[in-house]
Amino acid sequence: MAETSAAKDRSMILQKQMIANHYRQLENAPETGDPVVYTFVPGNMNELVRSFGALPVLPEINALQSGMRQKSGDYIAEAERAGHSEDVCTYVKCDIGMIKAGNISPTGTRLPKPDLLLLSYTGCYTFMKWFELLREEYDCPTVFFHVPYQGDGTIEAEHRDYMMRQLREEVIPALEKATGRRYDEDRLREYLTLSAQAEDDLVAVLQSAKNRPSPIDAYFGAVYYVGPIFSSFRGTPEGVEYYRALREEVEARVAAGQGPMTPVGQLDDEKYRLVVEGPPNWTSFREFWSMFASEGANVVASTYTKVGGTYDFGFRHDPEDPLGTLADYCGGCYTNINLPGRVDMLVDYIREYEADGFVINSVKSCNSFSAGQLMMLREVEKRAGVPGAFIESDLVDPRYFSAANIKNRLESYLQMIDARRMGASA
Amino acid sequence: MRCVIGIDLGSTTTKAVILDEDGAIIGRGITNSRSNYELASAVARSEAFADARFRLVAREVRGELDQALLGRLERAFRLEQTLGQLGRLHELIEEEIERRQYGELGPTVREAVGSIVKAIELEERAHFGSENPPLRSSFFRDAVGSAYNRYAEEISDPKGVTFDLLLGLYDKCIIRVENEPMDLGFQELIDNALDRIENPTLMVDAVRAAASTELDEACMVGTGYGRATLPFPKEAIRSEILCHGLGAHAMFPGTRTVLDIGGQDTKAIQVDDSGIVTSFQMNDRCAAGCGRYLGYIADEMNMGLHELGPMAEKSTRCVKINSTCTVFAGAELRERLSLGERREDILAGLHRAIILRAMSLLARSGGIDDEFTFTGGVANNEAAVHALRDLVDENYGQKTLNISPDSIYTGALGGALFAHRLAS
Amino acid sequence: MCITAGIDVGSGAVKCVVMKCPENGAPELMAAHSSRIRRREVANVVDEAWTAAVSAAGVDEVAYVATTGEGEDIPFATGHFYGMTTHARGALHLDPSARAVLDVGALHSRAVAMDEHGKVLGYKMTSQCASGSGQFLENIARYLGVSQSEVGSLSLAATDPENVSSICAVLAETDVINMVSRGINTPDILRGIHESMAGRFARLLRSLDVRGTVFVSGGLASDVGLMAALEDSLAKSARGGAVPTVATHDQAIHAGAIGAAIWGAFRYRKLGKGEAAWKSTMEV
Amino acid sequence: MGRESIIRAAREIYDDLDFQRVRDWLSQKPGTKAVGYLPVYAPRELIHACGLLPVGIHGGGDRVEIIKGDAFYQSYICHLPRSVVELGQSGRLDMLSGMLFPSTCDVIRNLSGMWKMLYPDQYVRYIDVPQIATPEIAIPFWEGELRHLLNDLAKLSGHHPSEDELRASLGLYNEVRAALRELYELRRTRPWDVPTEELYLLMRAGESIPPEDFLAMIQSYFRAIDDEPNRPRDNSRVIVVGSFCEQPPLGLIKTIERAGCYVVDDDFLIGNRFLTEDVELSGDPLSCLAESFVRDAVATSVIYEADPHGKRSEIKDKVDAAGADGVIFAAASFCDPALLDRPMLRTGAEAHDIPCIAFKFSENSGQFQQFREQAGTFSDSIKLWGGA
Ligand SMILES: Nc1ncnc2c1ncn2[C@@H]1O[C@H](COP(=O)(O)OP(=O)(O)O)[C@@H](O)[C@H]1O
Ligand SMILES: Nc1ncnc2c1ncn2[C@@H]1O[C@H](COP(=O)(O)OP(=O)(O)O)[C@@H](O)[C@H]1O
Ligand code: SF4
Ligand code: SF4
Ligand code: SF4
Repeated sequence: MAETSAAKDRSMILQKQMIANHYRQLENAPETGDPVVYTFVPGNMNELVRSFGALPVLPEINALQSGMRQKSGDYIAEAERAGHSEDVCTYVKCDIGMIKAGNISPTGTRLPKPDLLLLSYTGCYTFMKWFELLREEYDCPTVFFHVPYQGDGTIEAEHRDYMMRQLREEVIPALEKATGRRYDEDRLREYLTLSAQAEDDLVAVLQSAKNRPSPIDAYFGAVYYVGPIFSSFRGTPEGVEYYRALREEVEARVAAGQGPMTPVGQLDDEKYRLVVEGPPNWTSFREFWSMFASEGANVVASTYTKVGGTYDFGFRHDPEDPLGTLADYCGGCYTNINLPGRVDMLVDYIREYEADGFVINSVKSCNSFSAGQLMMLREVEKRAGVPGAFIESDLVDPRYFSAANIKNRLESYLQMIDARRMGASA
Repeated sequence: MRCVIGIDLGSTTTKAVILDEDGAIIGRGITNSRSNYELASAVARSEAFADARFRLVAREVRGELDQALLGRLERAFRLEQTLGQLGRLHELIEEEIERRQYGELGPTVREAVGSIVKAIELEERAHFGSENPPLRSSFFRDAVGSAYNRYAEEISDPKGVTFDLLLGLYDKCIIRVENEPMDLGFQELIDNALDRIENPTLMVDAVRAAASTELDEACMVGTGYGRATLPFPKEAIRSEILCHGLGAHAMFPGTRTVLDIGGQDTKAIQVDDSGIVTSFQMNDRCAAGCGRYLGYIADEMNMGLHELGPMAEKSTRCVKINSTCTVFAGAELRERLSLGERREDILAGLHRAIILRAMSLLARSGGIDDEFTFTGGVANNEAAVHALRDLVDENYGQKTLNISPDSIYTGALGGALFAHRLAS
Repeated sequence: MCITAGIDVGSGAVKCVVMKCPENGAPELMAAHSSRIRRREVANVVDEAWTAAVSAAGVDEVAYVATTGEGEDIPFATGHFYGMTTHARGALHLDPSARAVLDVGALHSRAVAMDEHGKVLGYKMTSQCASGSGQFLENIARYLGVSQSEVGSLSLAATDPENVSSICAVLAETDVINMVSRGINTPDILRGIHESMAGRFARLLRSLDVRGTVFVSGGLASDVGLMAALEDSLAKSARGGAVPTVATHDQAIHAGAIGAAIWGAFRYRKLGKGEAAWKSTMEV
Repeated sequence: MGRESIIRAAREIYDDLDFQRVRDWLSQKPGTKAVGYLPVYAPRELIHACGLLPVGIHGGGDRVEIIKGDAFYQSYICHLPRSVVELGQSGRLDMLSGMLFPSTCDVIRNLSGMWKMLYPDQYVRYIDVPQIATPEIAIPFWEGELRHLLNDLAKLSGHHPSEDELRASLGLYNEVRAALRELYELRRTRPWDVPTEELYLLMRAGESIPPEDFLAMIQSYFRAIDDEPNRPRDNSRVIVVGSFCEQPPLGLIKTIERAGCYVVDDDFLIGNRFLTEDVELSGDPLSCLAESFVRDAVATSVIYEADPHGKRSEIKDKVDAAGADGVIFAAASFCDPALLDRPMLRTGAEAHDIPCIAFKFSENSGQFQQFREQAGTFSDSIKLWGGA
């Protein structure tokens, strides 16, 4: 991480600049007249939005950033005061609270109001309520894009058609109306082409974890790596540049036999290789990571890094079929995959990345992830033959991060892996 | 003699187990962890060493007659300890009365406390004097506390020395009694105890030999809730999950599933054929349905913990209880009583509710495999065991259910086994 | 002139008051009595409190006996009002500037916002969990070996309060144990607990958007330490906005019973037909 | 039949966690099968038309002890799925040949995948209802989904219904919904004669008996209440909103009414009256059914509200229609759809000075004191302050 590495990596500097630029552009949007479209990470059609010259805002990213900057507690309290229940997704409450507190972005700039809420209903029910709630706040147009769930494990042909029809007849007209610009398929293709390039590099970065030691932490470290592509930079030249730089750095680490940088230093002695399922906790992110790193545990694959698109099984955005590829992308986001599919994925990861075990971080907020994780735990244990650990926390609600409990569970779990190893060698 | 120690700093009780060079248990000690972990582990240790010395005496003593005598000696020893603590309690209360300046009421208060202490002393003498003393909590606080309550209620006078006043004095001082290490050593106590039993000469040699044996502590491993506060090196601290798994395996080598219900947490653990944990689940954050819950219930009913089980076993119709929030326990109980339910039936329901919660954790950890071992303080409670047996039968079919009278020491035993490994 | 009685059956104590409620003018408390239940048959405790209050008031006829709390089943009651209705009214009687009540009883705590007539405008309760209630504090006090009446003044003497983090009352007990073993002194522990409770209460109150005086009723109102912590918490959470005043009254533990008696008089007049008519509409 | 015996019969069905009535039906008609569905909306017409028995699975209430269900769910997930899993794991649902999981929320959606893993031999289908309002896109999609489902069900039963058979089923369910509308109307006008507990028990019975029998049951209830009227009480009138999926325990429903509130409208088991108008019977049955859903679905939290004003007026409309004094939001703990909707609905209600209270329950809540306190205070204040 920044503090521990002597010179900052280029990718890190690039990312910082990209984000700062983006928030500045957003702040200036009321003056420059750039249209602003709010949408979600899973199923974000950044290329399409960008092709209309619009700037995307992803409320989840704002929420998680607020969490990392220790602001979410207050925002959540604000939303609860406004009548929100303690029980529901804290991303929503954090976002609502942030709006109520003046809509200041995590970097301190002011966020513009949306010209359009593009509700990409992908793998999470809560999205629907979230934008209904935002519509109440902003009183702005909303367009609903229904992505059918992979109930039977595939995107059926009719469903693909249904999505494309919605794109053509609902989403694009809504974007045209909100931005005052015509749909330009060639521009969209250009963005899609750039997307695919960055996606190649991202996959290479994530798969570098197959090395021993892995040069990256594919969960804690990788949430930074997926940031740009999951949010506003997929399909942009900056995005391409970022992933090129990142890939080079990671390849250099592999060549040097280096492990990942962690909050407790470079982890070259990889005592445990783990796969992680579920989103991280943001409010105590570094503390959480340190608990793993200080025990020598490194994450070699995670599902969370697939919520904004699953690329490691071959999917790439395809400029030849612009709307079809957007439909395929949305349908393939991790949370839109059914539970048997998620189990398969975890088992594959454990095998391919030669993991010693897997950890499920179950977050209170997110039913889309959490409902069913206990069953996944047992199925994966059974099929992959490695033990799993179950940790409970939350995304951005500081009230639900109990360091002592998590540490206790993690320690017990890692000691259990040790004991098994000793037992196996004896 | 070289030995190793395992200490389990539980949330309510602290346990110590001592093993000899061969890994055989030679001593156990237990105390309330309530006020001070460091002290608690010191007390548990010294209890365990006292116990170990008794075992050594026992090794020396052979034959039926001597065994009976040995029992008498042990009870005399316990009586010595208890009277010592009782005397200290009395002393502290007297000081407290002084400090509080009751004015005119002072002498009456003093007299009331004096008579309570007297009565307790008689009770204790009778208890330890009997060949077969009834089962009860081994903690001074519990044993004396309930007697104190009883006598205080009896002699209190709403217009003079009130119950609240008497209870307040007790509450204030009992903590200090628990917090003060007993300065009497094994030697002194045992000498006094020897004086109490007839024909001590028979024992003296064995006792002398045991008392003079060097018990040389080679290694100590700590575990349990409070383990982080122990001044141990990291290698000497083990997660309580692993210790419970290993301890249960040592007691019952066929064990595959372990359920531990302690004071504030419940753990469900699966182990393989060498005692290695393969998966586990524990509840945290909410102490509903754990040992403390029964503690609250016992307080509410003004009964000893050990009396709850037997009473619940008399139930004919188990009442359905929904909430096992420890703090609400009393309220739930009162509500049921006011609805006209019988105590026995409510208690049976409460026990079932606790076990139901545990069943969830068990299911979560992977179910119940043969053999199944139940450990922790609550395993001492027959109604809980009964409910568990029923629910296991109903839901998982017939399974061997292991319960050891020493089940509360499982974690400490596991710790001691780890210590034994480290030492060798 | 009409004389009414209010009986508040709580989980820790039964409170009974007798009040004089003139047609015009302020109601007046004639007698109040509270009896701790402490493992006794509730019906007996009710009888005890009732007899004590009525004999202290020296009246031989009561126009309306209003129950509240768990008192729905008291056979000689005329009518029943629910706890928040009565605490609001009772608080208003004890302090006319009150616009919110914080009722902290043995097991529950709740915040009720009201208008100047005692009409309930909103409320928040702590649910399910017993943390932050009288029982909890009582347990802790026992642990620390101090009597309930000392808790408040000890807490005020704190110099360096300890932070209590556990939400669960039982686990908080463990926190306390750890503190004792770390050598933290009793005042600092108590103050820490008071602060954690006060923090919860302040959140309850803030979520109701309370303006004006907050009246603390229920058994814990007499805990000066808690009151002080509550004032601090409210001030801290006001963030520059107006800080609600915290108030209480010697009779605060009787607020529910007082409110019930006053509403009883109100209903008695409103219905104008006396007991029988009222009863038939109230019975369920 | 008298009121009491009708209700007793209904209660027996409600109480029976082994679904004996379904088992009896199956054994009386050898070769037939039963198909379960979860809340909220499933097209039961199609199940019926294939000669299968539709069975509503609404959790286990407070009567089932959760032994294995908790192994599947964390404490912060609502109670319904764990009791459904418990029912499944304890063999109480083994008479079902298939299960439908409507797109209600992420919990039920994920449960569909779990069910596939748990019961590989059962027919399991996730039903993705259309969430968009544009009929030209939504209707064909939904019709396609219905056709897919119908084909699957026909395969399961071995009988592919003719168009007329389909139409007959649509007609029958039109009748059922009409009877339910009448029942609700009766309670609205004479709430003392239709205690909500009774109304609820009847509807629950309707979830596990054939629609024909259910119709007969409601009709006999209508006759009985005319014969045995109750005495009105001085209660306030409320509507209950938010219990469309996990069902409140009966004790809660009783508590609300005992604390002085007549429930004059609710969304319990809303799936059984999801379509607010009769389904058109001329034309292609599947497209009629599809169209009806897209045009006439009831306003509820699980369907996207395309009209920006919809959420703001929803409560006002319901309160006006029911002639209610106030609203009780009663949502299951951790129910995202209900709880995320609540602030919007509440703001809308308060804009019209409609008094509201809100609480959370779980299907196995056993202590009602909190609810009684809140409902009681609510009715106190409506009574003491006259009207609102
Ligand atoms: N006879 C008994 N009946 C019921 N519960 C008992 C009995 N003896 C001990 N306990 C319970 O056991 C608990 C202590 O168990 P233990 O396993 O030592 O817990 P911990 O390790 O958390 O301190 C106490 O809370 C007490 O309630
Ligand atoms: N003098 C006091 N100081 C502090 N707490 C008190 C005092 N008297 C009573 N209490 C506490 O008040 C609680 C009872 O309050 P009360 O409002 O009567 O509750 P409930 O209505 O639930 O019975 C008890 O838990 C008791 O601990
Ligand atoms: S429920 Fe989960 S996927 Fe949905 S918005 Fe919340 S965190 Fe995101
Ligand atoms: S107070 Fe009760 S319900 Fe709350 S966390 Fe503690 S034991 Fe659980
Ligand atoms: S109760 Fe709510 S959260 Fe639970 S399954 Fe039903 S709709 Fe989903």
